[in-house]
Amino acid sequence: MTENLFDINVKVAGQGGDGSLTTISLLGNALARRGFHLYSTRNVASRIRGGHAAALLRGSIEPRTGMGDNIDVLVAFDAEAIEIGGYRVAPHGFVIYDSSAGPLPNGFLPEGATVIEIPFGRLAVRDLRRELFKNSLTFGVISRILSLGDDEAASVLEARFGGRPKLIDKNLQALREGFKLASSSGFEEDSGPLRLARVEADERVFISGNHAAAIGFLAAGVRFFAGYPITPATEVLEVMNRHMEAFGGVSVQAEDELAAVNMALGASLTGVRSLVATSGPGISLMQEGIGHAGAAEIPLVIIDAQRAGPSTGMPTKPEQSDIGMIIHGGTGDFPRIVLAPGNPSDAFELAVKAANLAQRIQGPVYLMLDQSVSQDSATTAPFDISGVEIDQGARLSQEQLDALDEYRRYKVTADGLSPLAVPGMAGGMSLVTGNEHDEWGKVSTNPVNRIAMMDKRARKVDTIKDSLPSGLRFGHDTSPIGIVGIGMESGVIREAVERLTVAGIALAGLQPRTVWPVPADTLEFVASKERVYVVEHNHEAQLIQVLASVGAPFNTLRSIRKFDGVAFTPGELVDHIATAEAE
Amino acid sequence: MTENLFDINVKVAGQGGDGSLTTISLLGNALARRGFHLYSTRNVASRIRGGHAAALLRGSIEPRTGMGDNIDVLVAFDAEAIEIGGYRVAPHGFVIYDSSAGPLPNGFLPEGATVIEIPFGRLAVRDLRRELFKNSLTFGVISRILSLGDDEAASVLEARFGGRPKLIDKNLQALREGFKLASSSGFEEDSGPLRLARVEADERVFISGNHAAAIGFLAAGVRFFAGYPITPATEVLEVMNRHMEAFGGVSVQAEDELAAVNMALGASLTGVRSLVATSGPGISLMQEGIGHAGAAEIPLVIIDAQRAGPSTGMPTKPEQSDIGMIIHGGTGDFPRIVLAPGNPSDAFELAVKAANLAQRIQGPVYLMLDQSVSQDSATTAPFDISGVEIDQGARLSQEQLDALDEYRRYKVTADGLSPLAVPGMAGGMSLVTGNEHDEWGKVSTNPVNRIAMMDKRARKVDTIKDSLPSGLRFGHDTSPIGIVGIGMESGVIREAVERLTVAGIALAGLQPRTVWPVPADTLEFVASKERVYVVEHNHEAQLIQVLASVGAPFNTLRSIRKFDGVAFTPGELVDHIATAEAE
Amino acid sequence: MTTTYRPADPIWCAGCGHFGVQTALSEALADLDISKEEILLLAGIGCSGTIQNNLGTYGYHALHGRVVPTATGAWQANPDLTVIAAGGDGDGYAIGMGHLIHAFRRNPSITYIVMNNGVYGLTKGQDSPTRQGTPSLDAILLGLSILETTFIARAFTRASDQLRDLTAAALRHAREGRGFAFLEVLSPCVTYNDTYPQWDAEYLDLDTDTEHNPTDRTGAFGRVVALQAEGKIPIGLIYRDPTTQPGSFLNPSASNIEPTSLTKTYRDILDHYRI
Amino acid sequence: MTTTYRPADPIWCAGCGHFGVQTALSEALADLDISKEEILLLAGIGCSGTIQNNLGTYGYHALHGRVVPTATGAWQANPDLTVIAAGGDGDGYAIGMGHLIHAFRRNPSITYIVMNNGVYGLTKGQDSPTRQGTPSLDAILLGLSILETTFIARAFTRASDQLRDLTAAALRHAREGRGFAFLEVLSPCVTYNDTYPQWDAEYLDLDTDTEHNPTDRTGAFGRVVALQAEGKIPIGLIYRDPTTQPGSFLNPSASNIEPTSLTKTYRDILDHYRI
Ligand SMILES: Cc1ncc(C[n+]2csc(CCOP(=O)(O)OP(=O)(O)O)c2C)c(N)n1
Ligand SMILES: Cc1ncc(C[n+]2csc(CCOP(=O)(O)OP(=O)(O)O)c2C)c(N)n1
Ligand code: SF4
Ligand code: SF4
Ligand SMILES: [Mg+2]
Ligand SMILES: [Mg+2]
Repeated sequence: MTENLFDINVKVAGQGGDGSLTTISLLGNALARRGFHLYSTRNVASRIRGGHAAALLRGSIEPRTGMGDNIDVLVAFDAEAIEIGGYRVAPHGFVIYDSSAGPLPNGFLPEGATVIEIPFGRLAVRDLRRELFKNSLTFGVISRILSLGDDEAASVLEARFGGRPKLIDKNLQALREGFKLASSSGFEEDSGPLRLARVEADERVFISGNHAAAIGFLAAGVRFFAGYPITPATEVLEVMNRHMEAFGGVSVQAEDELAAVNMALGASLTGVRSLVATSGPGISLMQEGIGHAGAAEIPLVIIDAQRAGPSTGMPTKPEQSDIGMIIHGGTGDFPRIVLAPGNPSDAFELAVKAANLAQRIQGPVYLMLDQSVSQDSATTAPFDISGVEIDQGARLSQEQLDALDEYRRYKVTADGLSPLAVPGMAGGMSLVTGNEHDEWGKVSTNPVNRIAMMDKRARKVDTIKDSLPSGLRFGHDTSPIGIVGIGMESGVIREAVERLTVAGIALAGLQPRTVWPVPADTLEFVASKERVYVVEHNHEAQLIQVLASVGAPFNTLRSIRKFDGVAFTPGELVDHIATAEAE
Repeated sequence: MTENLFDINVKVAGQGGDGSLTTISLLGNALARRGFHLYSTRNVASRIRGGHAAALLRGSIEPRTGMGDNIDVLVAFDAEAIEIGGYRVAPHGFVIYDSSAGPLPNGFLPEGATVIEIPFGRLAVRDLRRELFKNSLTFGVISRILSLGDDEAASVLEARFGGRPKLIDKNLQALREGFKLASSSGFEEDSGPLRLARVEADERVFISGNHAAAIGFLAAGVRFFAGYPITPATEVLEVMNRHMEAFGGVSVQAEDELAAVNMALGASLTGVRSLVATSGPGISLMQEGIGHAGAAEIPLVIIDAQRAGPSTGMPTKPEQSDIGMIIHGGTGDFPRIVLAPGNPSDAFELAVKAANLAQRIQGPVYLMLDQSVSQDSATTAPFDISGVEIDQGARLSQEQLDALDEYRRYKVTADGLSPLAVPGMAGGMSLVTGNEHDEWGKVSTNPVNRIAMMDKRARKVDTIKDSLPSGLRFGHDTSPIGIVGIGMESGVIREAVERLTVAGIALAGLQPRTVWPVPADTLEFVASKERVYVVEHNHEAQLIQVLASVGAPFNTLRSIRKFDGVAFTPGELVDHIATAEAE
Repeated sequence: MTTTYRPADPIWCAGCGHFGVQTALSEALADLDISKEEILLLAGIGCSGTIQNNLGTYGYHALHGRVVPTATGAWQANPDLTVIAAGGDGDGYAIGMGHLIHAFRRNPSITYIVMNNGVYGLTKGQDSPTRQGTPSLDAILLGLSILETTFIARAFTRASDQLRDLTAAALRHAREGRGFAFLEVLSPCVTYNDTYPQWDAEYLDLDTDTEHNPTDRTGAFGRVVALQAEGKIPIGLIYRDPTTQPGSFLNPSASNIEPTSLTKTYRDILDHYRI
Repeated sequence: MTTTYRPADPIWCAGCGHFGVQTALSEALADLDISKEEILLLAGIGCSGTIQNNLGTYGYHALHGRVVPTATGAWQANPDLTVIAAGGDGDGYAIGMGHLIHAFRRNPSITYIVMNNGVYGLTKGQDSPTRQGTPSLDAILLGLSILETTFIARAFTRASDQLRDLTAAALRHAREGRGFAFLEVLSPCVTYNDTYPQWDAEYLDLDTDTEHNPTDRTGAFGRVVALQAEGKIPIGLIYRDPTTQPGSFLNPSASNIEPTSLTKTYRDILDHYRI
């Protein structure tokens, strides 16, 4: 039974906040040393502190951005952890249960699971800090299950608490307690029931989408950020507050989202790359400002870290149900671009693109995330700032402006892009307004002018459409059956496609990264298939609506969706598609 | 040439605000006496006062809600009126020009037009009030052109200024000046170049869509209104401020649209039927509140009097470019209903339906207008309050509540509708929240509960779908070619269909009155046609996007659209379709 | 009797000031002997914005920053209800600030309790507009600067008797139709901004302060400014308009909406449009 | 020289107060000798919200109620600009009220001119929050109640020299980086709310009032309250913080955004995430 393990899923759950993250983090370090990729997610109750919460970690040789189907090791610090999560424990999985929380609940675990009961409450805690102790002890047990080697486990602890000798001692002691307990379950050093593989790996960072995007925007020259706290977007505000000044920029916590978006419009007006970040409720409040960016032609990037709606909904749960609002929100018709990354490195890359595209189209560009992409962490190669390029679009230098006879802010050009001067520049004085205006920026309701201006604005997006990030293909490109998903679905649909291949079902996969305007490659992909599964997290099949609204053949599209705040597992998709294909 | 006239289009244009409305209004009275239907619209510059402005009137035996192709009589109080509007004067039309404004501009009028120059500036104005004088004089000339009979014209004046003898005298004097001037152009009494028909007519009101809708809501039991001034929705606020108290209700001018929508939510919570009215910028700001009505299941009616966007756009110009925002705005998925009336009597009727539907679905219902439907006036039979029915949906009486063992605000029922108690009722205490909640209203992120609640909310609209106002059909129902339009397009597409019939092109017409959810009759209509012209006022073909998004065959839909702030004329549509059909 | 929801257990961290606010409110409501079904307790979004779940009244969870207009609308639609708005300092003083000023001006007879902890508790510790050591707002002074205000008080969860009494006084003021009763409660967030030590040292009770006259607007303003300059935080009844009278109001929720009963009113209106 | 837009002719009704504001502003700008390209004049939506078209500066038409945060953002992004926000009383005191309070608190070095006519001019005559005879706000008192305020003044278009001088003083205050310069101008709407007769009778110049000391916050508050009780409207410099110092600020618009120059800063950050 001791076979080499290339993919492992671990969950630590119980009452009481952040403490239990330590087990996951120690294990993450151990896995990283073995060359594993990491993916981690949390499951928090919607209460302030305490309540049942869980941290999940996946280690895998292939990079994954989603959990696997089963939990190989479940650490349950309370009975609820068994009741809620037991059903997902692997048939021959392992459960570490805090038996001081009461007897193991019956009937929630698979028959083949091995349970190791540890009466944490009754163990002498003495001068060990309880939480740390619990975690190091637990880590000791898990390392034995994984045949990690006691020294290797100890060195992970040492690296973690490096430089704090007292802490190290206490935790090594707890770790050894863990080894002892493991031994009493028959798991001796280096001969546990599982055996972690080891591979070579390049250097990596372990980062969430929010952090990656924020850093991407700093790298891409964003020097003004305005935000307002909201789950799950707050980390962007935090990163900006922490690091913006080092880049010579300003990060503001506004009094609300209306102020935030209008501050960003004001900042952008001066030529400074500007960003706001929020979630659905805040996006609702920003609709007027975002439309203004469209009408008055002001570059602006908006992060929507989507959470489960409607209204306040379930703030800590993922959803992709702002798609319709993002694409259609705001009064009137104005061009906008919507990009959706599928993982942290994608988030970095698309942040850079978004920052440039906003300057190019002089208008609003959304970076559409979902709570999973925003807050789950994954390993990836460190982002390369030397690959970042700054594109200022039609922004004029003072010399270029001086060379012009005449400067019209909203000059109607063939490509729709009007050369742009900013306050402070001599000779570039302009009137900027969200009322319909003539080339000078003066208010006008003249129908001929109106048509020219509407067409000009619409043309901008056409002009840059070749610069829009293209979709990523995977699986069997020529298969007549397709699968499409964005954001949090990106990783899980890839994994499902791999497994379906093994099961003899070949799927062509597409992860669109530009959602709006719907790019030609997406439409061609759909048009070329007999049927296309569209995987998404919302109730109304919003992505399907978007695709069909611009001509994707409606009857080709098969909806697979979820809106219960829980991510798909690859197995769910495999089952769904295999069943559907068998019909 | 003196033939009986059944349809006449008149325009009065010039500098200076409301004064020139009087000519139009006198003429309207004259036409109404002859049994004509009236339709009137205005064309105002986007400035505070003054600037070039125009009032337009159509009188017709058939009820019309749009102007005809040509202007039969143009009254031009300045040169701009000729330059801007001259091209639309009928080939043998009549132009009354204030020659004190300068020489008649050359080259703007059709060859066959008759110009009557009147040097208003040089006419002795003495103690006559200048504006009134001008108008009565002009009315005198027009009445001669229309062979109205001098006495009939005088009696219109008398009725208008009834009870103010001094005013009557002055104006009769001016009227006679008009007759004199007409005579000098050869238009003698009762023998003008045109001759107005006379038909019998029932009693009528002459009213705009905003006024009609407001009155409809009062009739349908709306007792709380919160608004904030904005063109072109302000008249709803004005009617409510004026009349609400007489119905025992409260009308508030809030500090902004956010306050307005939340005040309405609060009022509705107490069981009072509540309404807000605004235009695109305000709708943008209300998105969060409207979504809250969806999530927390609070009845709410929202009027969107659409104007040309994006952003501040062209406040006085019509557009239908909030369709996407209305249907998809707000975070997350929630059910909503969108009704769109095509004229004032429709506005009354759908207001009543909207008020009831909001109670039935316990959620947001939009009454979607456009600036034309909102502000243009038309004649119609007086609305019949005895036809109004009040449907309180699942609202509980105290007796019904007492009879229950248990009251759960968000009880999951087969039809999705939960019985509703309101504050003040014993035993009906509830928790109302926009967070996901269980049946009691307690916050919950339990996935099973979540699915039940999302499904329940979605089910509500399914339940009531047979009560949704159905579309109006016209033209040749069995024709393989269809035409669809809502709101301001309703009248003009009817007229175009009539004319196309004459030209040998049979079209099946549909005016959907429920826009969302897209009703089965709309989808069936589209599916049954080879091609369908979709007429709308926006840039992106938003109505087409909506239809296609839920499965209307995209390739069937042919877009005819305009976004220059100007209504379609029947002739434009006829030309467009005739050309397309000839291909 | 129809049974309905069981009041929830508070979900606040042990030691959170908000417990004190809840205790005071439930005691004051009991003192005034108001039946639960006549109470509509609306709360904002935040840790504070869960209080409405715990008292067995009609409860409403408003949008972030909108509890005051929502409560105003509810009261206007049914002034017979006892309408209580509650929420955090982030909710009321950041995103909700505009509405607060207009509520002072409009003076609806509702009670508004702000649980001020200088921090955004629920979103885990960002500065609110009253965070100590940042440019910070004082809602008491703001209230005094609006000439329509009728009741302004501040309490501290540490001084629980006074907190209860001020809560009861505010409720009475609003229930009598005298206008907007504004009560700020210093209610520390022990997790993200434990101001107990600071406030313990700084608070000063104006109710026992002979220099303070709560019917003198300008005097109260000057006293609060002066105390703040000394690093003191005044609590107690800051100002009550001595001229307010009990009010009575139109009740839309009691109006007849049967169309048949409205024909006359309705016809009169329609007559304006006849042509 | 590159030519750009020709300043527009005002579109106001003859006699509108806003003409006076424009004249004062353009004279004050000329006095201070600021070149047009360094001026960003932002205005709200309303009749007042067209002033930005008329002066030949960089002009911006903000969303209704949002001129203050927009101006704040512009100034934060480039504090070397002379940033002037202007707008109506509806714009600033109704929908924009929350932002105004927070601007007082945040104290950015911009000038904000509110053209107060007690009415919504552009939408044709609805009450604004300062409409005479309705429960009305006084922004001067509001400003005084926020302890961070540094400059508060009120002028009247009838007193045009003082209006110009106060405009210049406000601009100087902001340009020196001393903070938020708030100037309310009584600027009658002759079409929908002609308050000239009333204000002519009621205004009282504090600049020549010996009882008034513009460096005493509490004193100014008391004086304004007392005058209002007498039916008087005080104009002049109401309050200027005597302790403000000229400030200097980080200028994001001048920051280097070339990625190659940022490698070190960037790497340090990324190192936190290495595993
Ligand atoms: C429109 C909107 N923006 C942001 C949020 C996120 N949010 C929830 S609670 C909160 C602040 C809570 O602070 P406070 O009102 O002071 O309450 P406390 O938790 O301190 O009691 C914020 C910003 C939201 N729910 N809605
Ligand atoms: C969000 C939004 N709501 C409403 C309006 C309509 N609106 C335009 S100007 C205005 C009020 C103008 O009044 P004020 O600010 O006092 O300026 P004034 O015209 O009196 O100078 C309103 C309500 C709008 N443009 N945007
Ligand atoms: S986080 Fe702070 S405010 Fe929230 S419950 Fe805990 S102590 Fe109270
Ligand atoms: S309506 Fe009033 S505020 Fe507007 S321009 Fe005319 S006088 Fe001035
Ligand atoms: Mg707080
Ligand atoms: Mg005004």
